[in-house]
Amino acid sequence: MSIGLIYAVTGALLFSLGLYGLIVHAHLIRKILAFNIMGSGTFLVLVGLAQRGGEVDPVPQALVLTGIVVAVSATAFALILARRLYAANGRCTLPGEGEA
Amino acid sequence: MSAGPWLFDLLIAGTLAWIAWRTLVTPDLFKSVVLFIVFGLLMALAWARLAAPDIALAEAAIGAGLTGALLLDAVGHLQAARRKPGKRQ
Amino acid sequence: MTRVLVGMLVVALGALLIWTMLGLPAPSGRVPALVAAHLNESGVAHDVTAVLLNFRGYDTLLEIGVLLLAVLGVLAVRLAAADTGGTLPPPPGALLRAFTNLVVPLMVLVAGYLLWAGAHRPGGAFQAGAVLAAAGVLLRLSGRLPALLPPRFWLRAGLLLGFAVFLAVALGVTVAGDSLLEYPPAQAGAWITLIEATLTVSIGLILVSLFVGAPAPPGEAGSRGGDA
Amino acid sequence: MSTVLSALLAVNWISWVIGLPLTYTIAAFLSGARAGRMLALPALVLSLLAAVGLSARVLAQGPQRHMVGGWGAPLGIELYADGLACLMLLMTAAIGLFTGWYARHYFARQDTGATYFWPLTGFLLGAMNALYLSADVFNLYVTLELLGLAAVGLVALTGGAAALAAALRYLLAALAGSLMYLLGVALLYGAHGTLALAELGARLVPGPLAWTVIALMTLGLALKTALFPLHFWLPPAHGGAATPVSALLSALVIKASFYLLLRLWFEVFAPAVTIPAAQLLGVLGAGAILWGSWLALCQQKVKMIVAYSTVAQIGYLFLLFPLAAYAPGVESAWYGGVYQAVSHAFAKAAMFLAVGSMVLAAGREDIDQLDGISARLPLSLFSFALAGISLMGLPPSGGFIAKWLLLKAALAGGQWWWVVVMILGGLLTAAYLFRVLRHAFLPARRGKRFRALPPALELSAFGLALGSLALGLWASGPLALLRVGAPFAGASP
Repeated sequence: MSIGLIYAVTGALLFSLGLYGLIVHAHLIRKILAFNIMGSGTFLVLVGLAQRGGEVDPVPQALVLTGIVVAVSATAFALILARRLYAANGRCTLPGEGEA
Repeated sequence: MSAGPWLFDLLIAGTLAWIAWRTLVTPDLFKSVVLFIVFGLLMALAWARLAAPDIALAEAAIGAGLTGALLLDAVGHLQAARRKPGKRQ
Repeated sequence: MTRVLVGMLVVALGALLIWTMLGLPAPSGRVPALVAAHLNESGVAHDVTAVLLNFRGYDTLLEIGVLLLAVLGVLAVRLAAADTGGTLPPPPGALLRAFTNLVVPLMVLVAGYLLWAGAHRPGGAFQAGAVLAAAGVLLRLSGRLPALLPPRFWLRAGLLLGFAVFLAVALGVTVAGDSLLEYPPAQAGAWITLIEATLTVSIGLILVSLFVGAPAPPGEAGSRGGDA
Repeated sequence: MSTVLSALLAVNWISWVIGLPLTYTIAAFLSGARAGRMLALPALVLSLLAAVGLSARVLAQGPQRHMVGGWGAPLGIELYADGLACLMLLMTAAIGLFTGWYARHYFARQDTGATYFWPLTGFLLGAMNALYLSADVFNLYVTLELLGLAAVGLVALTGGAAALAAALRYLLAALAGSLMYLLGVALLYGAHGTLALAELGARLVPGPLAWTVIALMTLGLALKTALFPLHFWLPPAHGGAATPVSALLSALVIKASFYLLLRLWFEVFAPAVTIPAAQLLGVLGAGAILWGSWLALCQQKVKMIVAYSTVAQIGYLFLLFPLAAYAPGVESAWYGGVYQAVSHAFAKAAMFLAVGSMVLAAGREDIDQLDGISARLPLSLFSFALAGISLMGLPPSGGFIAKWLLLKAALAGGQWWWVVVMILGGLLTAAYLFRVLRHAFLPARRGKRFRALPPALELSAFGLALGSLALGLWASGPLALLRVGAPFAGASP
C-alpha cells in the first residue's frame, strides 16, 4: 500500500461520512459542513488514486485546486441562502425536515 | 519504503476520519465548526504528504481559513440572533 | 430508522469504493510524462501552474466564472438591512488597529511573492488572491474598509477584471486563427503573467465580497447608504 | 456567394458559441440592469446565429473537434461538436431567445430581481453551451457546477422564504449530485489515466471499477435531472421561481445533465452497462411518468401543475435506456429519447410562459382563479393547448414524433410493457391539462379584474408553441442533424 492509496482510501471514507451527514442532518450549517467533508474526500481520491504508484501527477493536483475554489464558492452561496432563510422565517432547516 | 513514514500517514489518515466524524456528530454547532477548521489544517498536512504543496497552501488559506471564517461568522450570527428574545424579522 | 438505513447504505458505498480502489493495477504515468515533456513550451516552469493556466486553462477560465457566480448569487440573495448585524464588526480596539497597520502591508507583499513564485514553484494566483482577501478581511474587521459593498462601478470592474481579461485572451487568440486559449508559444509566458496578475486582484476582491456578505444591489446603492 | 459561404463555414463557431453568452454576462454585470436588458436580445440573437453557423458547418463537414490551447487529449481539453451537441445548442439558443424576449417585458413590470436576472442568465446559457461541447469529464464537472450555481441563483431571485428554501434544497441536491459525478471522474482518471471521453470509451472494461463509476455518475446525474424518486427538489424550485426562470430551468437545465448521461452511457459506459441497469432506469422513468402525472393532477397552483408535468416528462427520457438495450430498438430509442428532450423543451417553455402570463393577468396562482382567461388571454391559452398537444404526444407535434419513435423501439424489442406505461402517461397528461383548460374556459366571475399585459408576453409563448408544432411537421431537418456522428453511423430512425 502506497501513501497515495492510504489517502485515497481515507478519501472514500470521508466521502461516505459526508454523504451520511448531508442526508441525515436537518440543520443547514451541518449539511454545509457535511458537503465540505464529502468534497475533501473526493479530492483525496482524485490525487491519492492517481499517485498510488508513488509518482507525482500535477494534473489531478491542478484539478483539486479548481475543485477547492468551486467548493468555497458553493459554501459561501449556501451560507448566505441559509442566513437569509433564517432571517425570513427563523428556522435553520428546510421545510419538512424538522428542527434537529 | 520504511515503516516510519507509513505509520505517520496512517496516523494522519485515521485522525482525519475521526475528526470528520466528530465534526458531524458534535452536538454543539460552534465546536463542530472549530473541529472542521482543524480538519482543514490536517488536510493541508495530508496534501503536503502527497507532495502537493500548491494544494496544501490553498487548503490552508481557502479550505480551512476562508471557509472556516465564513462558517464561524454564520454560526456566530445565528446564535446571536437566537439569544435575542422573539423572532427576528 | 432512516439513520440506520442511510448508515448501512453509505457503509456499503464506502466498502465498495475501497474494494474497487485496492483492486486497481499501477497507473501508466502517461499524463505526468506528457506534462513534463511539454513544460518548456508552456511559458512557466512550475508544472501545476502550467496545467492550471495553459494545458487546462479552460477549466480555470470557467472556474473563475463559478467564483463570480457565487458573488452574483450573494448579491442577488441580499440580506435584509437588519440582518447584516452579524457581519458588522464590533468597534475596533487599538490593538487590532495596530496589528492591521503592521500586517496588511506584509500580506500584500506575501501575495505579490506568491504570485511571482507561481511561475516556478508552488504558489500562484489563487493562493495570492486568498492572502489578499485575508488582508481585506482584516481591514474590514478593523473598520478600515468602509462601504466596499454595494459594488459601485469600479468594484464591479475589479470583480470582473480577471475573468474578462482571461476570456478576452481566450477569444482573442482564436481571431488570429488558432484554437481557444492557444497562446502563441513565444508569448505564452507574458499572457499567463497578465492573466495571473489580474486574476489575483479579482480573486482577492471576490473572496472579500463573499466574506463581507450580502449587501444591497447596485440599483439601490443611493437609498441604502453603505452595507450597514 | 460561395466564397462568402465557405468563409462563414470556416469561422471558429465553437469559440463564439461559448464566448458570446459569457461576454454578455460581463457587460450585463458591469453596466447594471438597464444595459443588461437592452443588450439581451442582440446577444441572444448572436448566440443563435453562432449555433446555426456551427450546425451548418457540422452538417457540411461532419463532427468538429476543437483542441483548446492546441494541446489535444489527454494533456489538454478537447471540445467536440456532433449533430447531437448542435441540436442541443440550437434548442438552448432558440428557447433562450424567446424566454429573453418574455423576460424583458416580465421584469419591466415587477422589478425585483431584475438586476441579477440578466448576468445569471448569461452564465446559465454559457454554461449549457460549454457543457454540450465539452469532451472532457473534468471540464464537464466545472460546467455542471457553473450551471448549477447559475440556476440556483435564478431560483433565489424572487426572495421570500419559500424561494430561499427551494433554492437551498436545489443547491444541496445539485452539489451532492456533482460530487458523486466528480468521484466517478476521480476513479476514471485513477484507473485509466485520462479525462477525455473518447479515450475513456476505448479503455473502459466491464468490472468492479466500471460498475462503481457507472453507479456513482448515473446516480449523481439522475439526481440533477430530477429522475423519480430523486425529484423532490424540482417542483418547489421550478414552480416557485419567476416565470422566465421556470421556463429556462424546466425546458433546458435538466436536459443538460440528461445529455451528459446519454453521452456517458452510449460513448463511455457502453461496453460495461448491463441490461438490468438499463431496465432499472426504465422502471424509474415509468415511476416518474405515472407518479409525476398523478401529482400534477392533484396540484392547486397552476405553475405547480406545470412543474410536476416536468417530473413526469423526464420519465419518458429515461425509457430510452431499456429500449436501447436490445439491438432491434436501439436506433429508434436513441432518436426518440433525444427528440423527446428537444420537443419537451419547446412545449414546456411555451407552457410555463403562457401560464405565467395567465397568473400575472389574474393576479392569483390557483387553478380556480383562471376563470375568464379564455376571453381575456386567448393567445396564451392557445399556446398552452398547442404545447399540451406535444406533451400528450398527439400529432402533429414534436412530442408525437418522439413518442412514436419510442413506441416503435418498444415494439421492435418486444418490450410491450413500456407501451402500456406510455399510453397511461398520455391519458394522465390529458387529464391534468384538460383540468387547466376547463377552469380557463369558465366565464369570468362578476367583478373580476385582469391586469393588462404587453403583447410580447403572449407572443413569445406563442412562438415557442409554434416551435413545438414545427418539430412535428418538419422532423426531417432535426433528425438529419442528429444523424451526424450519431453512435450508429449512417442509420436512419
